[in-house]
Amino acid sequence: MSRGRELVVCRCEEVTVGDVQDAVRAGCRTLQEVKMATRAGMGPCQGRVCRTLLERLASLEAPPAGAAALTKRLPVYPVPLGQLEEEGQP
Amino acid sequence: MSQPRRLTLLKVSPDAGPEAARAAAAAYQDLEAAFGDAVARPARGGEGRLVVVGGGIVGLMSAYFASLRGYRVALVERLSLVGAASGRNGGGVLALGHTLEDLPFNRLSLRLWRQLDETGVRGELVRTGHVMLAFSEDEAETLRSAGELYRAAGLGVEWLAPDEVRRLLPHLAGTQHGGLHCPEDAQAYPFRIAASLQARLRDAGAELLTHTAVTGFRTDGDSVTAVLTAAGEVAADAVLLCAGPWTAGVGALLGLQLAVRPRRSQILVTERVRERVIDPFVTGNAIYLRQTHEGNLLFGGGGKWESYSFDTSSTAAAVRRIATRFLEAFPAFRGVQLIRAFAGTVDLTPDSRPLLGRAEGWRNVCVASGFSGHGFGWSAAAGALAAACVAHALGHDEPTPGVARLLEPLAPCRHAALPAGDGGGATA
Amino acid sequence: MRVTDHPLLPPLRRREVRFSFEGREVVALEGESIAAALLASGERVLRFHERTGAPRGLYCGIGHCLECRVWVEGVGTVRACTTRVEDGMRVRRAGSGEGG
Amino acid sequence: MRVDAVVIGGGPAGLTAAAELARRGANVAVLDENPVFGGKLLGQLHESPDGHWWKGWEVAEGLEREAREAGAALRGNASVWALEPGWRVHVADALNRPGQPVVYQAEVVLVATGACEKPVAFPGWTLPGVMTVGAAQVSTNVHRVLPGGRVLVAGIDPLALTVARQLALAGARVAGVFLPPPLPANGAAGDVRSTLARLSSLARLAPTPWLRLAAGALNSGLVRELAARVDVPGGVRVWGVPVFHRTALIEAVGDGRVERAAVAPVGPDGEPVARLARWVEVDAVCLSGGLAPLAELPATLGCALASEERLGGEVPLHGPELEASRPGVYVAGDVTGVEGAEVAMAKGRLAGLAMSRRLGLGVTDAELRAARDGLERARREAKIEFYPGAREAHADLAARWRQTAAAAAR
Repeated sequence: MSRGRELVVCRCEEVTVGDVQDAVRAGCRTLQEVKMATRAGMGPCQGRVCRTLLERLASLEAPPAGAAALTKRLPVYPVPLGQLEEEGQP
Repeated sequence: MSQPRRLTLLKVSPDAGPEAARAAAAAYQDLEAAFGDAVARPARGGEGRLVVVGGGIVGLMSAYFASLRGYRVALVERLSLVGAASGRNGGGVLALGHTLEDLPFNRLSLRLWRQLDETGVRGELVRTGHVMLAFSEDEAETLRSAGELYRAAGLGVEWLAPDEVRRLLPHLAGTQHGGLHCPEDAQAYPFRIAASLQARLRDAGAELLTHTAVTGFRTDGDSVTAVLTAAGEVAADAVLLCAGPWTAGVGALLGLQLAVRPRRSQILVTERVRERVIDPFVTGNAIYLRQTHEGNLLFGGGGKWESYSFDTSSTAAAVRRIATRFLEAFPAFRGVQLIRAFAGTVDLTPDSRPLLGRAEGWRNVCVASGFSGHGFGWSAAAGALAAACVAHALGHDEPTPGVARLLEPLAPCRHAALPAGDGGGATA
Repeated sequence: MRVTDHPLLPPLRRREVRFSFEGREVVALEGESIAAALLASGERVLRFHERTGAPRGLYCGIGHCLECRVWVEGVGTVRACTTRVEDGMRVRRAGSGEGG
Repeated sequence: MRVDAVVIGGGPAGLTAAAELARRGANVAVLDENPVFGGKLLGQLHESPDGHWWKGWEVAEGLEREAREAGAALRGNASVWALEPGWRVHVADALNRPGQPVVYQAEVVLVATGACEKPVAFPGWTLPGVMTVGAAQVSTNVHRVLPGGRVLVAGIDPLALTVARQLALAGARVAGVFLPPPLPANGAAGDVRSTLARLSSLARLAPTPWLRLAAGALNSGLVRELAARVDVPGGVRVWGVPVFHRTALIEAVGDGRVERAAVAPVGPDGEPVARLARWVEVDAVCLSGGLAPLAELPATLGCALASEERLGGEVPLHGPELEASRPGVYVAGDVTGVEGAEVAMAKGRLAGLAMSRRLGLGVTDAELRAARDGLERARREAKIEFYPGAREAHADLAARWRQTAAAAAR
């Protein structure tokens, strides 16, 4: 029963506890840096599911220097590209 | 009525002639002779400590090439490594599209990117080639003549008729009029190359000081002796200013006038598409586009309509505009979902050419900035050249006459004041 | 397994709807989500992770996690947990459709 | 498309606010990403102490009818992906159909986007068949398909117990309600003591006098200490469902779907005793990690947010009339703190009135005060207190709002 590094914390990108620990060990000190190094939070849910797990894990591994939370940006939900098409724009 | 000109990433000027093309070919020979093997067989002899101000891709590359030359390196970054534009760009490592003056540097960069990859500094670099698409007969004609200039300048490009382009890009709309293809262009993943460079730098004993703001410099006559930061002083035998659009602010601390201006450049990313539906890097119709190694479709495109500021928020208007340009070229993907929009800050200069070389009035201060939205592709060459400029400044190395001539128009302080004009250019 | 008789829920009287999943015909009841209709037909795997190929299915059930995304022909990627089945809908696992 | 007000989220708060606004003559558009309206009401089914059954879908039908009859325009499959100043609401059709309005321009906007479930990670949690208790509730009560024939529920809180009962009522065999996996990533959810503390908030809902007494008694630290040590073989029966407050879910395994789950007794310190682990044959595992407000839209607008665990997570700071820190943007429902449907409706009423007043539709002070009192009353009488201390949390946030408002005024 693996309870350690193989545990998936970001379902969208299949990022594990081990990946997050390695990223922190390699020098990441904010969640944004953990995200850039591991892709955690880059998937379609944009952190909605993994955010709380990552915040808990990051604070366990090393106190983050900067912002703890992942930035929230538009689109707040995935959008079919067809719904963004401007009609007749030159 | 010809469609409005949307070849925003074709920078070669229409009135460039065969002599400019031949000069570009000769320039590449000079650069290749001096820096062709800067990774595999770097010039040694560097001693002392270089402090790099700016943790973007140019900063990391410069630090790495300087450490290959033997310098001890400390890198100071205000926030996160590749946290700004270096992590928010198209990931293109391209020669096709540049002006004839910048082409030789970008051909060198392609070569050095490959050498980095071959020596284990991985960045998911794949040589997928690059197609610049025409969407009108007028644009096809423009691209065909640009192709002749590029070939005369030594770049391997070929014109592809519409059906040949369709073989490369099966999902392309029928409205395309063919494209210019450059097989040797490549693409890479910013966060991977950054991680590899960081690991190599740490192995070489470099200090990577993130979340550390530069507050000033300690100077002695025309030399900087230390970089002052919120976390204390960092002694320096030489300093390299390469903080992208923030370089102007840092340079001002030394009384330097570095004509670099910020402009936002927005990017869209879709969900992963399982199959490899778009293989080459694609430009045209006012956007750049690629399918990343993880399968997401990534595309964007800035322009004069963007905000000339450090603001990196996304706007719904730009999201719609960029998505529309993309769907005009690839209507087959209207059912794919956009999952993320973000933005980088492009560092524009009045003549859209970088600031690369020793800072006027300072013995041991160099600058590498102003890549006007192409910093990611430029970065390997910029790193090698910046490290060389440091060596020249400290007298550890002499530039060849050819290289000196090529660097002369890139003198960092060449622009007296910062005119309101714009350098144009979208990030790629 | 459908909840047909229940002490409190209204009786289950809904019209049948036929749609296809990966080319296989599935009989569902009007108003069911694609995920529920497939679950009732014994199918839990809605997609395979695009990089690792790991099977994925319904997780949050209210349209937030995007684990249940499937490809509907003529529409594109949709959330199987909130999208209701319609007659003749042709559904495929995400990543196996036209550009999807 | 220009309207007076846009309501983002057609749940209890959104529908109530829309009805209030429409009744006053405002031109209101309600946008919900689901094809039907009511939000979490649709799947809700629980019995209150007086034996009355709360059937959420009936409440939802009433609220929807009320909003439509008052003149509000309701649009389903409408996923709002951006909110920008000028108040421009950007929306996409979830079925990618062309021809529908893509931008709504409004003077006032209500963000009533509710909450979503926090994750509970453990080995095997990405297997098909592992889902949230919310997914199980919607699948069973709304779509009328059981998540599985034999189901294990992990996470012991009011929602988990309510859903376990719903599953049993619908004919599923519930193997039991267990502690969530005690892993660092899951925080204190797996901690025996904090679980028992949360259970005590069930006192008002416990079905039998004994359980009401036991649950109520758990409030006292001593009893909680004792209960943490005592494991009841076969589990404590709550509504006929066995609750194992000293055994935790450890892992789920199966080929392409959940086939069985491992559970193990947990010491008072919260660590599982691996050698005593046993397998339970189940085809579905339903997780309850608690609810967190979905405050992305206010966050992208730069509204002031406050992290408040007693309300489930990050909530937008708001004034007494539910106006966020950006004038014209209002917040109501679980997005301002997870407090259940009745409190959400009371918030919706207050927000609807405040927005109507801002639109100049003649709302008196007395009406606003009555709505504020109504909200206080709903909070006091709320049957399920998802997070103990919600009322104190709101008092603290109100104080912080006054400080920021005062600072801004200076």
